Amino acid sequence: MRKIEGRSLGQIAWMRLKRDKVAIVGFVVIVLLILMAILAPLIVKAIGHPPNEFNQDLIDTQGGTLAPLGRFGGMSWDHPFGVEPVNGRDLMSRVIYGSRISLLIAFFATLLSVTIGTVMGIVSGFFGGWVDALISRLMDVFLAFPLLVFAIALAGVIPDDAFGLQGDSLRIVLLIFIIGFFNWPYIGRIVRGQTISLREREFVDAARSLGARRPYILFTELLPNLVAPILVYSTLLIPTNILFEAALSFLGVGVRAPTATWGGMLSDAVTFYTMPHFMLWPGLAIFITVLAFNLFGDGLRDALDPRSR
Amino acid sequence: MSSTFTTSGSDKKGCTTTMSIKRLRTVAALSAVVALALSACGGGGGNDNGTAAGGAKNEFNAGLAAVVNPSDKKGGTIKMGHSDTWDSLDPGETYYGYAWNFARLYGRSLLMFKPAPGKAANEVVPDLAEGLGVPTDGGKTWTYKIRKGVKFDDGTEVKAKDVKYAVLRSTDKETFPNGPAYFEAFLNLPAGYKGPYKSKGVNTDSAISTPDDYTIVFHLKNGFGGFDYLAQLPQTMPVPEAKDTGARYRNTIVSSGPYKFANLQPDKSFELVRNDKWDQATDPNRKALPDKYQVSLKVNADDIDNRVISGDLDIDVSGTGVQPASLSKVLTDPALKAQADNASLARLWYTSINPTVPPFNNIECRKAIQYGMNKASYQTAYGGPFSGGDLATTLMPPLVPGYEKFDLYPAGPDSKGDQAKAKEALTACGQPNGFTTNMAYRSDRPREKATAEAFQQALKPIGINLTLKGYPSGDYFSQYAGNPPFVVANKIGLATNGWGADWNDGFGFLSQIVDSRVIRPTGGSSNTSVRIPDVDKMLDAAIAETDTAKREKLWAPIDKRVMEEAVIYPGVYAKSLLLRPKNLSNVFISEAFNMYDYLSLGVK
Amino acid sequence: MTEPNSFLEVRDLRTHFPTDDGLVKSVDGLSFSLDRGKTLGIVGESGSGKSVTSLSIMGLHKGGSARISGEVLLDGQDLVSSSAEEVRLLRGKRMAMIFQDPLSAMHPYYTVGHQIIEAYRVHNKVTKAVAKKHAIEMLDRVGIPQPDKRVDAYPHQFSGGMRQRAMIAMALSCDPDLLIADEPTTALDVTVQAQILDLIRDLQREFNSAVIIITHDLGVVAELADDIQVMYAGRAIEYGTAEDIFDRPQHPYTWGLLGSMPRIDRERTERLIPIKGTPPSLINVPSGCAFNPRCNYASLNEGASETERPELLDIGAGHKVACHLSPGQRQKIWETDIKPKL
Amino acid sequence: MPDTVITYIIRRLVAAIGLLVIVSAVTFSIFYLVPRWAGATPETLATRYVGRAATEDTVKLTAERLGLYDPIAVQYWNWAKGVVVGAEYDYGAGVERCPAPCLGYSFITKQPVWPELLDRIPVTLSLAAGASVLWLALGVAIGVLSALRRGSIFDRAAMTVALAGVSLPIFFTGLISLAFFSYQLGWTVPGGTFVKITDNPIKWAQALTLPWITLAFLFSAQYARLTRAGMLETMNEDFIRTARAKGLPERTVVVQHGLRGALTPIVTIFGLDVGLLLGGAVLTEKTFSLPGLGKYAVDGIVANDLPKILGVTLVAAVFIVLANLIVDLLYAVVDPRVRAK
Repeated sequence: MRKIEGRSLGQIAWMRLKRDKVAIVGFVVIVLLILMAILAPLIVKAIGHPPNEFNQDLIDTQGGTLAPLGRFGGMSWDHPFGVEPVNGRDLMSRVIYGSRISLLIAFFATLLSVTIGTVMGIVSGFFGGWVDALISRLMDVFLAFPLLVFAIALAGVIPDDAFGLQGDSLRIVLLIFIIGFFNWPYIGRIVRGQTISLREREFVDAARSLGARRPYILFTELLPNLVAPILVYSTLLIPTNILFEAALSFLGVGVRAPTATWGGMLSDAVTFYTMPHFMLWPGLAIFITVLAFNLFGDGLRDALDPRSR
Repeated sequence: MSSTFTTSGSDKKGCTTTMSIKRLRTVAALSAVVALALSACGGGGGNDNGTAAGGAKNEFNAGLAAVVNPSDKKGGTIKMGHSDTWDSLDPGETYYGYAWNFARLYGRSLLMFKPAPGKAANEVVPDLAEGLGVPTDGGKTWTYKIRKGVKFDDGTEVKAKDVKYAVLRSTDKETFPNGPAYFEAFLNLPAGYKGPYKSKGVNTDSAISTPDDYTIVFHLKNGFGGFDYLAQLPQTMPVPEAKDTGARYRNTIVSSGPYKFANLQPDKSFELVRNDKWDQATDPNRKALPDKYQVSLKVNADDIDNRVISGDLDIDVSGTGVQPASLSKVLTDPALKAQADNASLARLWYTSINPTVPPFNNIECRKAIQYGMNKASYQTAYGGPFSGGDLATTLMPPLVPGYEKFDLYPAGPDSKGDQAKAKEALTACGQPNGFTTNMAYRSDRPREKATAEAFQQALKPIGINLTLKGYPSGDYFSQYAGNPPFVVANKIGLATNGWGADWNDGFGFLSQIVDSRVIRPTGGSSNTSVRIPDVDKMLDAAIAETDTAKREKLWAPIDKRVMEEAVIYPGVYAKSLLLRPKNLSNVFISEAFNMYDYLSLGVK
Repeated sequence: MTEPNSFLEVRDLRTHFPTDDGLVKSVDGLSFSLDRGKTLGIVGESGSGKSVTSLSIMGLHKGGSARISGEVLLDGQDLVSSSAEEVRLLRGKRMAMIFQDPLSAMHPYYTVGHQIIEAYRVHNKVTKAVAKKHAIEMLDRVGIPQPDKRVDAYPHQFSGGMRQRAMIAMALSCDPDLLIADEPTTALDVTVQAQILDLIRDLQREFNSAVIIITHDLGVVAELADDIQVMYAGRAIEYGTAEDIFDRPQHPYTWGLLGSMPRIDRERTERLIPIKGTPPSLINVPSGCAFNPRCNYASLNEGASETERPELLDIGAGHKVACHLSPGQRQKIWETDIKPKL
Repeated sequence: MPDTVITYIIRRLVAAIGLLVIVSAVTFSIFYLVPRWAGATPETLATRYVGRAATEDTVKLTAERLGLYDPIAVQYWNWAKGVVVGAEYDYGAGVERCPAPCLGYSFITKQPVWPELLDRIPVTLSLAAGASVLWLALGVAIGVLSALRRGSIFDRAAMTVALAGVSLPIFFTGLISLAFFSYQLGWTVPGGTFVKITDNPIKWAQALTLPWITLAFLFSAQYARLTRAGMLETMNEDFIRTARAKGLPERTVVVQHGLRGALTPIVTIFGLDVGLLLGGAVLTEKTFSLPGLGKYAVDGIVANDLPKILGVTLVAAVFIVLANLIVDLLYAVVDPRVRAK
């Protein structure tokens, strides 16, 4: 009975989602962005300007302004987005490469938060009692932390070589950990609430009275019912994490130079506010990516939970 | 010198702070004979203060050699902005050029640099003292007579003991960690002396004696001819012991100059208002034209530029030049450009090539860097020809007496490096296909970041792959790029660096970056790459040379010898593009500070 | 248009909701009438359109999207063609409603008293104090002990039965002529259920109002209703007096309902007979008889059930049924197949 | 009844203090442990604060004065003791009493941290207060209108803008508006020129206008979405149907019954957001160079100035915990069901 209903709910959701054109647009943009990130080396090869390549012949070094030569930040067929001031790096390939860092960190940080949050939420909600009390207090502690301040502090004190890693890989792992680790209580609360309400339902009682062991109940009965909220929350957490990563990079504790990141590019652009093209492209890239995830996430939520429409 | 605050590449005045105590002892031993030579450069050459009617025309670089808008009109308020916090207002601890420049408004050191445009500013003239120091005992004792009638802002007269106390307290480096460390190195202080706070009641007459209220005598361990340079440091500005509050004195300074503090809010703003106890008759150097100085701290740097352009603010007090965004504005607008001065600094931005890190133990591999690097992109990374500086091929900047132009590693007609020669060098080094190494830079300095990126790009075509390592500037020398074991362990082949002397002098400029004896195994030295026994000997010989003209000729060979070893890659001789205050009079650039002279300004 | 001869006349009421998935015909051609002092029970499974019917009468159909046609004549005034404001002024005053779950139906942030006062004052220009006195009276009338104290309590401080009593007090505060009770006892304990039903019956007598009881539980209407209308897929499929429905049910669906009804007089061991299958989607109502796919006897009428929709026809003395089976077939099946099992 | 309220508040305050202890201890540990994992010794840590001319003696003295040789528990205890009972600070020429709450002295500028924080709180407070009034009014109004006119052009336009709003990083909108409105058009003053409202209300508002608008834009977008969703959910509740069934005018239904229900969760989120913001609107303050708590924190982090970082973290946590408490109390006022528990 339950299973039939579950499947049809999924089908209904899928039908609704298919009809939601805006969400589909969001989804397509996400797919394109992911493809862009994966294929970045190929795309950039086709463009012909690696992200870290200097093109100082396109910079006004003679006049001393260090601004890109030509109009609109040196936009041309060769450099469709223009070039950076000072070193003349191609903005388009930097923006494309920036998507890799952004998406990679956002995805894995989300995965980390969702994993921790789900496990903690289920454990807390299902066992109740002191376990619940302990985990709930832990969540309170996490939520009481001034998150961003803390993240900057932590990202700032870790040296450049640590835990057997260095360079970009260290920074990426570090950022995934910081972003992911601090975000779990949010999903933890949702899962906990869902678990508690599901636990109260008959079907779990029924399974329990039939002598099913606890882990079995946990995974066969609870998890399928948690899939929808977790899916929705994850989709909506990704854009939050993209913004988080961008913020950390903007504040100078993200992935190190010369690796291109959107937040880092914006941070570089601050000192060149008279050349708006420089801040426009990375800003737009963040905007479009986050918007796409939000659109898709909203659509997914509406499809899975029609009440919220 | 490193600073945790600065982001725009502004540097501490000195950078000689690194002078290790041990090194300074050696120097002192040698410098007795130099005494006359150094003071010689303080004599003569003084044209008048440039207040002749008319003054310089309002055009680009007008303030470099002449006074713009000369006037004796009194009154008005000068508004200054600073994008950061003041390093320290305490004369015992301050160590930035702009702060030394500014400190003269509220404090009177024994001597001072002459407030005059152009070269004349390098002359040391008496201030609180009646005359220059009188050396005896082979430069081991220096006697200064203090002017009578100079008063603190509370009305008490400045006595010799106040100067003595000021100098002694500045030697407590635990309380005043960031100040210059010359006095404790040169003065014959009792063993284990830790300053007047910790060593209370200790008799310090062996170091400074005050035979009467208006005489102060410095007793050095060894003779030092250049002591007058030390006597112009803000550390000799008198501090009344009764009103000293140690580390907190920076908030409660008792003025001895024409202005005193008002409305001081640490890290935010302060004002200088007239000190009515100051007497013009005791002061030949100051005109004290404006009624008031207003200084706002922690103002957005771009905002400062815009407000200086609009006239809402008079001066960016840090004197480090305009922000990148304003650069294009100023240089492309003829009216604005006419309102700017492009000052040269006695400072070199360079990159250390560490021979302790293979394969840089082979000189050919170091040469590959010298040839392979694109010098033009170094300049661009530092801000271009106006805001960054001129292409450098030597260690000593042209402003330093004794500078000689040479270029051992020509970078090609367009200064983009000589790839053919670089490859030749690589082959000679036994690394024809290149190699991989690391490059350190201060991550909170955009210009150093750009420099490191420029190296990475320029060296890639010849097969040298750089991994960039950003370190916080606060720990850059003590823990990272200036820490020899760290450099070796982490294979820091290249490290961005910079150097400017406390005053324009070959010794002050070179010794800290080329003398191998200043390298400390525990870190903290700016010299990370130069270990040439020849050079150490040549330095000692130069300091021992008594004849100024001859001595100045000895610096260039040292410079050349270091360049032959290819352990330093010179980038640019620093310059800064300064916005000339619109509404002020008596505006000129002091070559002693390489920025506008804050003592002479008036309001139009 | 014929003159209304009853207090409430519903004629060919249709309430349709356009949705992304298609047109939902929640109520599709419903007609009935009700006099003062009488009680009509509307019975059906969830989704049969019975709740929408009551909401349509009250003018509470959700949002602006519902399409309503037909006539709802309350004391001669057509509510369907009246303006929203006109209907609003009737709501609470001339017609009132009791909902299924009194906990969610009462605002959690306001006291019970406040909610009754609000209902009273919107239609009666009286001071708060007067309204409060009235509220206490009403609470007293529905059997809430210490009404002068309980009037200041919040809904969550009441027990389920008390809440429903308070709800009734609220509905009756303006002395309405028509009271619609939508599943008034479903959320309550069995013992409380009986009390509430007794209360509704008593109050109906006292106020002489017309009452519509909407429920899926035939047991409830058995207690209260004079007439019963059985609904399926938005239409009435059988209509008659309580005796008609309980003693002479004509429609296979009604039989099914009766078979699935737990009865106090029946042995506990006897199994209930559930109706097989699920109610149809109101978007794709089967073209013939809507009950056809679930009907055990559809094969008896040579496929008419699949193609033709049966009309609701009077089979005597106001007992109406919509079924393709002949009266003889129905009689036979009832007597032999169904009745013995009940 | 008041007794139970008081015990409740006391219990919550005790829990809050416990929370603050944990937060500060964890912050302390991170700054104590992480550098040591990376190989730092008390001396190398002290070198950061001694300038480059320091002798080894000076380094040792500094390390000693900063207590870097003590085990972490002792260091933390000393710091915490200072917060509770105050401390004494040797500034060279004598000893100064640092009254409770003594959050220590900056390792670098040697200014006591607490007065500096007090100086910065008004900045952040002004920023948060102005922006929150704006966003609450705007966000809720737009959200309610959107919900009531669901599907209308207004609803669609508002929700599109709102979605765009939540998808834009504040430092991007901030930079763009700064570049355009301040530098290009000169309409507003760029940051860094904060003036106290008591000194000059006009200049105060002028300096904060752009940050307010930028911050409020982001939050209004969020609140419009939240309010709309909450309103839609509430308007679907049974009690709304009841209110209508009573014949209440639609206005009353929407405002007294609908909004009242929909706003409760908004109030909760609002309280927490303001609490979080008071702890330091890091990005906004950084973007607009406002000398508030957030910028103070970033400055402290950049300069490795532990007392500053600890101070801000503690103050921020206090704000968050207080906001939580106020929200909970407010909740009890608004929702009688909570009161019962």
